[in-house]
Amino acid sequence: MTVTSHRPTAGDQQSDFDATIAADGRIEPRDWMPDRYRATLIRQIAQHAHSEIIGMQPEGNWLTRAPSLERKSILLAKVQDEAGHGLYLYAAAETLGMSRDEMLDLLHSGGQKYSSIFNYPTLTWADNGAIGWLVDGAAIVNQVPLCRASYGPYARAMIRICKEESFHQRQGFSILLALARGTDEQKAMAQDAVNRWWWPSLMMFGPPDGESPNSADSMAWGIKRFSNDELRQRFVDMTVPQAEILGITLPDPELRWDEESGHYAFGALDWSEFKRVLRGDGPNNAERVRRRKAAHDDGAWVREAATAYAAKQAARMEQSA
Amino acid sequence: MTVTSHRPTAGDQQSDFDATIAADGRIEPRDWMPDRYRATLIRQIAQHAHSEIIGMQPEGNWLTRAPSLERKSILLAKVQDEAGHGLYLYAAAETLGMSRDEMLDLLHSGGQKYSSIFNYPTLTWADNGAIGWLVDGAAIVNQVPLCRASYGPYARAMIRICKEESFHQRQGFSILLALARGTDEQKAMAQDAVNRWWWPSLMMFGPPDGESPNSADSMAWGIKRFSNDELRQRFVDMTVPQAEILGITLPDPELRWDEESGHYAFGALDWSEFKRVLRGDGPNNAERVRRRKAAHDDGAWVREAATAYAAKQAARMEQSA
Amino acid sequence: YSPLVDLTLRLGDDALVLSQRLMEWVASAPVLEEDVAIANIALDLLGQGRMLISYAGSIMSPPKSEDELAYLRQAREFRSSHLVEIPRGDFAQTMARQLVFSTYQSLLYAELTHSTDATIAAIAAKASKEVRYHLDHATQWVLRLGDGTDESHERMQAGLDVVWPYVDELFDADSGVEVYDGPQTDEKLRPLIDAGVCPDFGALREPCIDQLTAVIETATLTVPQTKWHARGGRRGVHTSDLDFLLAEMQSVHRAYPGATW
Amino acid sequence: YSPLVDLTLRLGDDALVLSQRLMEWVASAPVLEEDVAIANIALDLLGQGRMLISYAGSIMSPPKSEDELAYLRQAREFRSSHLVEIPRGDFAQTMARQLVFSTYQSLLYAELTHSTDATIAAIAAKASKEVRYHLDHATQWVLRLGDGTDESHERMQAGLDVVWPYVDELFDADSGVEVYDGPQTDEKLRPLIDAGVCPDFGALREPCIDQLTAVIETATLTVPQTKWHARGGRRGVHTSDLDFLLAEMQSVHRAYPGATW
Repeated sequence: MTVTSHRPTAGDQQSDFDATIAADGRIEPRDWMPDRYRATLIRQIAQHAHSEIIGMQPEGNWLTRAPSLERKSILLAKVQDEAGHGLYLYAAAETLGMSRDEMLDLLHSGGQKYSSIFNYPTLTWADNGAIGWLVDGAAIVNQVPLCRASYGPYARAMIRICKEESFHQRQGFSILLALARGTDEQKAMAQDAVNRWWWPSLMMFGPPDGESPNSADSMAWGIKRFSNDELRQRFVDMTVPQAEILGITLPDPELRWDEESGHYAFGALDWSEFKRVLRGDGPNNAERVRRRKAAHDDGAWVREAATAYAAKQAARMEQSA
Repeated sequence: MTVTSHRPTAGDQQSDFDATIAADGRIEPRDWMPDRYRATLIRQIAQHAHSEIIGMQPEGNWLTRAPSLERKSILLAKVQDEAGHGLYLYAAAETLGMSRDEMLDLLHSGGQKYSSIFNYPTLTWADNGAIGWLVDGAAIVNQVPLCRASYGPYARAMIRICKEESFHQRQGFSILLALARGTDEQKAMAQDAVNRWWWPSLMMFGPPDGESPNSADSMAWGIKRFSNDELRQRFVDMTVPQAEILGITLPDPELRWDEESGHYAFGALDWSEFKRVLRGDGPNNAERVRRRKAAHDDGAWVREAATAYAAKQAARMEQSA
Repeated sequence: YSPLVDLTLRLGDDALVLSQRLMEWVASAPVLEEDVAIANIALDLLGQGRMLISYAGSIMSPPKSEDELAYLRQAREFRSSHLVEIPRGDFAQTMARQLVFSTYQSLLYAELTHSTDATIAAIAAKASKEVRYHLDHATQWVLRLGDGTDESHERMQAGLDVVWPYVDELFDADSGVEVYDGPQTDEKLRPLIDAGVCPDFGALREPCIDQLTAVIETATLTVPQTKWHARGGRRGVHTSDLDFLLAEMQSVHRAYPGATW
Repeated sequence: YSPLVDLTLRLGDDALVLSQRLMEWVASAPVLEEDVAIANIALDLLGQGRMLISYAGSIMSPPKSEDELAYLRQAREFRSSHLVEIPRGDFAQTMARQLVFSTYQSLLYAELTHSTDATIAAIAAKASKEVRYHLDHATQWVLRLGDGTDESHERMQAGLDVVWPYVDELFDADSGVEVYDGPQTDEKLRPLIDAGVCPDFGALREPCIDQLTAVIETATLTVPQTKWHARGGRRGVHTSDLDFLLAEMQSVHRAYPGATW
């Protein structure tokens, strides 16, 4: 145990923090940290938590209609995991001083965001496959480096989450594989889903490096480890061979292996649509938040009852003590 | 126009009423009538009106699922007729001095009844056929004599209703005929529905003559023209040959042609179940009334708005006049 | 789908799906007169839907029956707008949707009466009379509810707020959207517009909004502002509500493959 | 169905249908912890349902797969009780149903652990552990809501009032009903009871009501009175809710006949 011999000054605190970051060490909840580091982390972890719970909706929507009991069971386990991930992440964000209720209020009011990918609709059963394969696939590429994020609670939450995400990605691939080996209608359903989800998945990595203003800080603080474009390329390189196994065509005529760079080259992304959806003019933005808020509001009386009961029980304990 | 030269006494009124009934004439709303005649009519017409609107539920339940667009269209027209019949009948009952709102309140509180037949569930599409064929068939046999009922507004409402009921019965027969000529599964579905609806239909005519205490008055007053057992027999005689055309077996091993009486003989009815259902312990009693009451309660704000708007409009008219 | 099939399915699917939504009110309306009225509107729309879908089926190759098209298509193959798909909501929301849809239909069918396609012209002529009654019915209710009690005013405004983002799709289906799987849906009808089969839907927007605005303001209500609008129905990208609606509608038919009814 | 198939379908269909109802809560629960808990209970019940329905299918001739039985039976062929079929209602009603069902299941599976049918005994042993958690979870919520706020007390009582008429069916399915199409359903299991495959369900009624009464009274609530009770599920006479639930559940499977997933 280190006993500090003098009261630390702001300058000391900053240099301790910088030293920890430089040594690739972990910042823990009771450690001093710069306000902007804290604010950036709260924003990022809350957005991640919100994405998990909003992300339950597009697939949750198909639970009652899953076409086999085994698929139903696997999808239910997956959606349950998402709720669990939400719990880990809210807990991690709470260590930075914002309560889950505050974060939910910000989600409902639009003050905090969730991943824009969940504003697209799930039109057919095959969409559950495409989400698992592409969206969870992209999430893993984004998240694996976060297991080494400089903030301890976040890194530890991500380690637990990443373990489960790879099962999610495999179940998505498995849904598509069954369809790709199925009837002509099933094959068409799988291709249609991939056509719709491919480009939005690529956009999950965020704007091109030149247009990503917050990235530099996050890199410097050891929250982010790779640039948006690097991660996007990694995802494409990982996914193209899997598409070949599935026998599904990715909807990009410019996609090709580039011998020189050792990577797949792909077409330009249409950011105008991404920005429109981000702005709130997406097919499901309003519906997703409405439904989330309705669940929260409809459940207010339940939470109040639980609080009242706990208080009564505590009073009874005290009386009998 | 007859001008009476003296103020009529109660005795005169009773004898005028008796004379009208004896001559098979019509009692009209402004005519004097005995209190018990009025009360009997209100009870009967209200029960009939309630039956029409509760009767929308078992078939209405299948509108969204009708298996062809033509059947859907015909069933919707039928259910719409039932609402229309309810309107005629409430209007007829209102001429006796009870408002529709009062009657609906009595329906919701259990103070007035509806036909117990609508407490059975509609389990398959074929039930819509069985209801049309058997339940509407029984209703017609009951209702045709009511077109000559002594109370004018009731008789006139029944004339309009009877015209439409025969279309209802034919559409039910037509549903069953298509099933009876269909696949084995469809045939089984039709037979199953008839098995479940046959006995309850026979019970629609009410208890056996010996146990029907109110019948004598209704007969004397020219409201009822035939006894329960006479009407039941007429229904059986009419229905058995139709069942033969359908190739459907009526679920009564004792059913046979009786040469001597010139009628079909049939097995004894199990009144214990009928009475249980009548008492409120039927499969759908609670649900039918709950749903009716929910529609009424949920619609209260709409009715209030319509009243408020009408009052505002009237006030505006007055101001501008 | 060929442009003509696409057009008739857009019209027919709108009518069929809305009719299905209206049927959900039967035996649940606030007054018995409305059970009759709503069933009546649903019947008219179902009739229109059947004529239009039958016509679409007759010009497909191989031809398809109305029931094949209604019961055996997947949601992705429907061409309905999101407006008719969303749940019915309360009575105010149902009337808000009906006001929008009947205003749109009345303007559209007035144009289609002059279609160079004789079948479409005949269907539109018949339907125009029905739509006049639907529009009148919805207008009366929007006035009553908007200018009724405080509660009804609030509910009527809320109903309009819910349906308003679905208005634009009726007129410029996919404008502003990059579509990966073919031309924008408003472009698809271009040859039919040029041939006088149907009007340019976009041109109906202004008169429609004007008519709606007049009713809404007379009803002491406010025309909603909205920052997003629905799109995609005309190319088979639907609300998830449609899939649930079809699951119910098609359930009996699909459970007995090959049966006739 | 043979008596053994009938028995396993009663158990399996109850689990499958209730699991389906619970899934409707996912992403709609009052707190995130309940999204996890309810999904967990639904998963357990789905697992139980799959084992039981697979077993039923394996002893049918010809044998049927779990998916054939889940997706290709009509409602009339299901053997579920009305309790599991009715809509979920609010959170209090869901917990009221869960308390009743888990109490019933815990007593039943405790008996079935000693079944002379080894498969049923093994399934019951595994399920018993899961049910203990379900029962504890529902009990905790009934206590919290019953003894929480005025509103939660009222809702919890209302929830119990709704589910109570469905309790008796679990124990003496058709007692007092003349059944036209075969023996009364409680008679159907007689040979299995005599052979020690399953207990006499009627005998479980009293301990179940006793346990429920204890929880309800501790929660400061009242055991409801009821003048009717549900019957018929065990012979295929169901609520109309089941048919809608199956229409949704079977929709994708039925839309692609012959496909594997």
